[in-house]
Amino acid sequence: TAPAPSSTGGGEAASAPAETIKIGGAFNLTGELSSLDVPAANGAKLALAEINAAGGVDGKQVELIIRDGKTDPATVANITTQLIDSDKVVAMIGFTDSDSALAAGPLCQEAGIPFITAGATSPKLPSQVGDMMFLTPFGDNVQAAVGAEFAYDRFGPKAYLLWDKGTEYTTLLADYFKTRFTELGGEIVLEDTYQSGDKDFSAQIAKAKSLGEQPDFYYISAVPDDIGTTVKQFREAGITGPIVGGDGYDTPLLVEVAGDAANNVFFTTHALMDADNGSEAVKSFIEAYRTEYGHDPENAFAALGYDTMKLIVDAIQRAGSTDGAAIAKAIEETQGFPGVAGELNYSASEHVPRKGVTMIEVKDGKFTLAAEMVPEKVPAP
Amino acid sequence: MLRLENVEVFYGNIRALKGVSFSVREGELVTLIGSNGAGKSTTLNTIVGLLHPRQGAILYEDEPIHRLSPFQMIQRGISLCPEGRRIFGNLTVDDNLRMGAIQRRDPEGVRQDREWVYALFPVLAERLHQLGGTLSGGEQQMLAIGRSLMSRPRLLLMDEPSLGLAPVLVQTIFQTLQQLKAQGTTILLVEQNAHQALEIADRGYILETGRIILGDAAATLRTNKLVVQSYLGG
Amino acid sequence: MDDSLSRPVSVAQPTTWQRYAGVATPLLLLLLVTLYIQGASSAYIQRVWIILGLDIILVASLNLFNGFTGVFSLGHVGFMAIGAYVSAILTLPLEKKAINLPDLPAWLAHIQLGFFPAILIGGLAATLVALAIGRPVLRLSGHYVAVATLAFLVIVRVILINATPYTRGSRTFSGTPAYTTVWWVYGWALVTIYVAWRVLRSPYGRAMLAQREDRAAARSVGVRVLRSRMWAFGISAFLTGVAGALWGHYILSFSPNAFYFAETFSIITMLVVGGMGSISGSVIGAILVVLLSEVLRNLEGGFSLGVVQIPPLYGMSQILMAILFIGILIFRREGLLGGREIDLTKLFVVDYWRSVFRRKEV
Amino acid sequence: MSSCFAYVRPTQWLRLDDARSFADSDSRQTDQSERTDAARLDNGQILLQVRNLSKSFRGLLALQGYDLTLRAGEILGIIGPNGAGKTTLFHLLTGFLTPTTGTIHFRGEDVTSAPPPVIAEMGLTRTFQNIRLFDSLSVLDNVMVAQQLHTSYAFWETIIGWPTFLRKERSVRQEALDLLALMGLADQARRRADELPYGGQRRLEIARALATRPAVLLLDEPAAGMNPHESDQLHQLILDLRREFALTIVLVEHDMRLVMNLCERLQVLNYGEIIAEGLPEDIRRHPRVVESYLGAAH
Amino acid sequence: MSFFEYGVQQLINALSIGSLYALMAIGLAMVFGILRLINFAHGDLMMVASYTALFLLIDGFPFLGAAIVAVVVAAIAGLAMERVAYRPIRGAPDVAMLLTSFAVTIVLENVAVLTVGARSRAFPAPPFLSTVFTLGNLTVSSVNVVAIVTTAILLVLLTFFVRRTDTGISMRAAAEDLVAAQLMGININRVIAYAFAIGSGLAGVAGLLWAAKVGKVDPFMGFSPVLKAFIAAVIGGFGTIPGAVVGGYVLGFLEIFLQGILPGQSSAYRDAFVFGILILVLLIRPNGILGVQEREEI
Ligand SMILES: Nc1ncnc2c1ncn2[C@@H]1O[C@H](COP(=O)(O)OP(=O)(O)OP(=O)(O)O)[C@@H](O)[C@H]1O
Ligand SMILES: Nc1ncnc2c1ncn2[C@@H]1O[C@H](COP(=O)(O)OP(=O)(O)OP(=O)(O)O)[C@@H](O)[C@H]1O
Ligand SMILES: [Mg+2]
Ligand SMILES: [Mg+2]
Repeated sequence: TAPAPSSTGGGEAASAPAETIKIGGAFNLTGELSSLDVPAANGAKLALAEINAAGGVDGKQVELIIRDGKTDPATVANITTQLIDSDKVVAMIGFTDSDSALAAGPLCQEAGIPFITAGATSPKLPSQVGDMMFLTPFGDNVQAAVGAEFAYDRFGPKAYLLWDKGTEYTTLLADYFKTRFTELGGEIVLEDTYQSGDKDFSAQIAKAKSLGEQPDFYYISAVPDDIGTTVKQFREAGITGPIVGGDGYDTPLLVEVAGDAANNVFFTTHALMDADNGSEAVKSFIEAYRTEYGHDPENAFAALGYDTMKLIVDAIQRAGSTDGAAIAKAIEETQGFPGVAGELNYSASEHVPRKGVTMIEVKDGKFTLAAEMVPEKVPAP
Repeated sequence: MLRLENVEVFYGNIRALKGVSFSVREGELVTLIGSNGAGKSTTLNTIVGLLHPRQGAILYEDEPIHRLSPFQMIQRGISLCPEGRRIFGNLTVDDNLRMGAIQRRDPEGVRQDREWVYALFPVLAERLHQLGGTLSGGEQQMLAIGRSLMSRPRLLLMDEPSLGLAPVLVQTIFQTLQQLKAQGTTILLVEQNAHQALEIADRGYILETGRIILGDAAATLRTNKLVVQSYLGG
Repeated sequence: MDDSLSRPVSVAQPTTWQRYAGVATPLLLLLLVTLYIQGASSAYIQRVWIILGLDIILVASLNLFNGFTGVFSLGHVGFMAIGAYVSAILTLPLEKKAINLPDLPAWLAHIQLGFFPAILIGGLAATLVALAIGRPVLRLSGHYVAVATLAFLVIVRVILINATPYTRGSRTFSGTPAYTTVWWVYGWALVTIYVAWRVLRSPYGRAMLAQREDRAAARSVGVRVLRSRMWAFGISAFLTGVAGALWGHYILSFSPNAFYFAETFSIITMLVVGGMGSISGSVIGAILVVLLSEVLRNLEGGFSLGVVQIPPLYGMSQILMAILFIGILIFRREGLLGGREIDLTKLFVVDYWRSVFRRKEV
Repeated sequence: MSSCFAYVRPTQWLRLDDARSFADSDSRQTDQSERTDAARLDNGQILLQVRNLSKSFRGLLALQGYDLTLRAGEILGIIGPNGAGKTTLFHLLTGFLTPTTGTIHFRGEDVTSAPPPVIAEMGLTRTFQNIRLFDSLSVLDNVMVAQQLHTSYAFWETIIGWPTFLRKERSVRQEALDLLALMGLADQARRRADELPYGGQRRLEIARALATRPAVLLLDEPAAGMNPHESDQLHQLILDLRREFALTIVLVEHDMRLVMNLCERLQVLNYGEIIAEGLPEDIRRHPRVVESYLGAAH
Repeated sequence: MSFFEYGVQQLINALSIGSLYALMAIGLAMVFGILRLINFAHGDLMMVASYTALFLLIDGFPFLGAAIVAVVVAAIAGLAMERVAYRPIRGAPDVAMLLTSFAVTIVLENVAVLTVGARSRAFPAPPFLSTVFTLGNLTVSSVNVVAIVTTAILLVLLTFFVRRTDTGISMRAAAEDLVAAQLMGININRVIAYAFAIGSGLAGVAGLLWAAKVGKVDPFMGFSPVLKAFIAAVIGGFGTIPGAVVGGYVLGFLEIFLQGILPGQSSAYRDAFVFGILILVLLIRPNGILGVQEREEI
């Protein structure tokens, strides 16, 4: 059990005995992005509790100082400065979107503190920020390539593509998918977009249906909050073909909202997060999350947050030091780290982890493993 | 019937009425005269409950009413024809009149009263379905007067009803007021047109900067030197 | 006869220097605090102080339009976006341009401007857009202007998202050079306040206020309503664009999401809480909202009151702020300053001190 | 004698050396000599020429076939029952409404569809039936807004507070203050306009109109809400203003004492049409006017 | 799918989404008409209603029962909002009321986040809201039909209420002039309460239909619809119920139509076109589609 938190000048301190190792947790706990960042933060807190229960690092307890960026760029930068400057953290984790990661990253870089994003999937991040920046999830180019290759082989060369043009994640995913799919010889027969916040896809659907011949499959690039709705409305309109997408689909909402309609949906993600069919690590993670928060993990970001926390502590332990450069080096040397959301491998040139991609199929309202893949070719970031 | 006792009303920190006391007896026509900004409208608005006195009391048939809301005044038979007309601009002339009778439950009586108002102001009958907001200033004034009559008030408060009206209509209005009085309506009339007001009134009060400075029978006031000089003009 | 003409002169008119001193004092105070913070505070406080300066520019320039003309623009953040993107594109180092914005047209791909010219061009771009949309939109009245400018904001966002070669679309724009310093920010804040103050006390400002109070009456005495609104809109858009540019070179990474409703509401909050139409109100509103939300944010992570342990409640600071604003508005409907200005002029008038002195003696 | 000051107007320079505060004036009777003075000006140049003016609102003819020839120096009264179209006429003359048919020429120029600010700049201004001031502005600023109409400023000079701007601004301010002094409002200059008592607001509205240096001033029921005593003061004020500013005045009013004593010529409108036109004495006895407007008592 | 069928399909889509916008816009317009308050917190009533229904459904309530309770709870929440936040600032400047409504929104959404969490929850719609009809190539989800029909019925009822009942007529009068309405003997607190209760109830209905259509609820679900409804209400002619309805359908139609005809990636420009057209509508009809020019504006 975690020791009682104490005051640390404002940040939420999950544990704080005499000498602790402080890690910054910067998340957008309120505002638009909270539905992604809250699960990530919860995952990280869960990991922290386990770490401290197991004795911490070299007898020292680990403290995760969480601050809320409020989905506001200025506040995001403020809390990063606070974590670095006032809280004196030795490393930082957090944020599931590139906007925030890119606002915080350069500040960490300048301070020489490693920063691992728990959810931002833009493969360009490390090159944009510098050598202190790491990702826990794979890059979108990797999962998009897997999606394209899998669907091309399994369903055929004609695809319909729908994406949310208002967020970076969905845009990148759609772009990389298009690149890889046309490279394979596939054809996008109809491309359509929607605006972030749209909840009515009837016009797009009518347009798709008006295609003379239906495509082999439908690639829909959407954020977790939208995906259940999209699938539900597509199916209700009588579109039965396979729907393919990325790790935004990895949320219980998909099945809860769409119900039976979610069958014949395929998506790429980090690991099969299923309490019944998943790996042991996944099972115990889900169990622990349920016990702690009273419900299943909301989406893949919960597992990513958990892994991120575990990874950074592991790196500190291996580095045997709290020096930023040493920790970064330890992360770079990570090989075969067993995360809940897939195995993590880094190197000096790969700050985006080399990770296998899991392809999930929804069958009878259950997530089942369709394939474990490494893409043949990855589009350039 | 109506008695104000030492009423004080404030706008923020400005004391607009500084202890006003006067009374109106059943069946009387009393006029309240005063120059601009004396507090006449404030007095009427306070009686109907749009404003509430900080001090003092207002008694209507010996019942204190100064804490009630305006809608409760109509129930007690008090009706105000307000300054600035306050016509419902997007309702038709006819609907404006209906609004005046919204609390009444006798459709037949309401219909008759509407006919009566149209007979009083034939111009309104011509504009039956025009929107109130597009009427000329004077037409609006007629409509406002007609509307305030529609609730069949027992105590009618009139705030400068002749404002902006053609002379012939001013006469009509004063005749109507006399007629109403004859029918038993009690009237408190605020007027700039002091000549005519004092001619038809039983009694009058002079209000100056929030205080009643004079109150007497109308006939006496008409010959009062101060009144002649300041309010009746040369 | 004589005294009727001399009467206006005898209305105790402060001399010019007294008036300037009255206005300059609070600004000087602001400068001193800034100097102190630069010298003696943590990086975090310095950061908050810079954000405050940026918000002062944003609020004061929004006030220059909304407050002075009485027509409500909900689209000013669109100008902020224009300023931020234009200036960021112009100053992006050429190597980064090649990587981040590979599809930029040649003439843009090969220029890299200094900070100051880029800010000016950012502001001018915002002005140009403002003048183009202002001509039709500012003819409308009241809430219709609000909706039309809201529509403008949506359109700006759509264009930013789709102009991928210039903006990277919805993807984060990064690599903006970190030029903005506290001196740039407060320098421009002073310029903004000065301009707003000059406008307010000029024929332009009088015309704006007159048409705000009564459009028809203003027209009857020769005020050209559209023209005076256009002036306000143009100047205000310029300053907002400048603020956007400064903001971009401070936050460094942003996407179209940064320039949308959340930012709009935040600026409007500061404006209304401070009091529309008042320049000092804008400053006070910004100070109150920025500082208070930082203080509350630092408390919501949980803290201990002696033995009582307050658990973290994220979102509590927003709730408290909102309740506070409702309270302020209930007691001061027109905002804290209610359209008046903090005027320290009288402190520099000898008579004032004399009267203070005398009152004390009595 | 304090500084003398001058109003620049297109036609003449007028020295107001003997300016005095009209508001203090207590003379109540029309000064007969002034009336004859003004009558002489009747032969002056034609300022306003209106031909066959009509306005209809969705079928309702508010004004039809209206003609007017207004000469410099006149005081023209327009009376008529409520809804006769008097205010509509003012709206048309000052550009707030565009006529359905007809033409308006002011000083020989066609201003039929010119907007209000242009017409104001040419020298035709009005007051409103319901007082319309810039409520939250100071009394002085209310006048300065109008006063600045004939001064041109470059934006850059105002922004940096260049001496040329300051000089212009000072003179505009001084002229406004002088005008306020003339109207007896000098010591109220710094108050908010809506804090003035009603009479003060009426005077301020007139002062504001005068600040645009009009040749023709249209007054819409200026005596409404005034008691007889106050309306006598207004009478004197209008006469004084006409003399000092060489004004031509069109007056819409229901106060018959004021209209009959003040105006040299009357037009009577009914249902948008002119039903009578002529000297006050004749109008007073005109049967149609008596029937539709004046009633038996007059 | 033939071109004709495609058109019909999109028309149904437009009617369906337009109905929801209209339902929301009515409540906004009713409150705005009377208080000149743009109640942004109106959208949060959708959230309140759908969470209420959600929890009841989880506890095993039948859908209709849960729906009725949810709508009533929304109405009560609306009343509470008025009593606590809006009544104290009644009559304050428009912007002060606008900011108050932002503040109420912030409070409600953050309280929701703190109590029910930021995550989305699936909304278990009953079969009659989730079946699909197929007519040749046309598919219509029953929730769309229910949305259209419910809106139509509520509109008829509401029109009857506003035109024929005393409370309804009082509401129109209060929307015109609060003071005059009081003088007619109208209890405005009651009328305002009615407006909030009815408007909030309609928002509750819209919330349930929305939740059924989208399949899930979250604390921020009201934000986008209320913005759309606000725009719809203004475009229609702000403050009038028919205007709100027309505006809602116009907006729904524009969105669907443009999404339907813009090819490929250019559909991402949809909102730019939608809002561009809305600006054009305002330029042609400056007071909204059904708005009337107020005479005072001149
Ligand atoms: N809403 C208000 N706020 C502040 N002061 C007010 C308000 N209404 C009236 N006053 C002030 O209260 C005093 C009395 O005003 P009131 O309207 O009662 O005068 P009145 O006798 O009716 O004058 P009038 O002849 O102009 O109608 C005036 O000094 C006025 O300025
Ligand atoms: N916008 C409008 N729409 C419809 N009718 C209008 C409009 N404006 C004025 N009217 C009508 O035109 C007629 C003339 O109105 P106007 O205001 O000119 O009258 P007036 O002579 O000034 O009357 P009063 O002496 O009462 O002020 C009136 O019958 C009025 O109802
Ligand atoms: Mg009054
Ligand atoms: Mg008139």
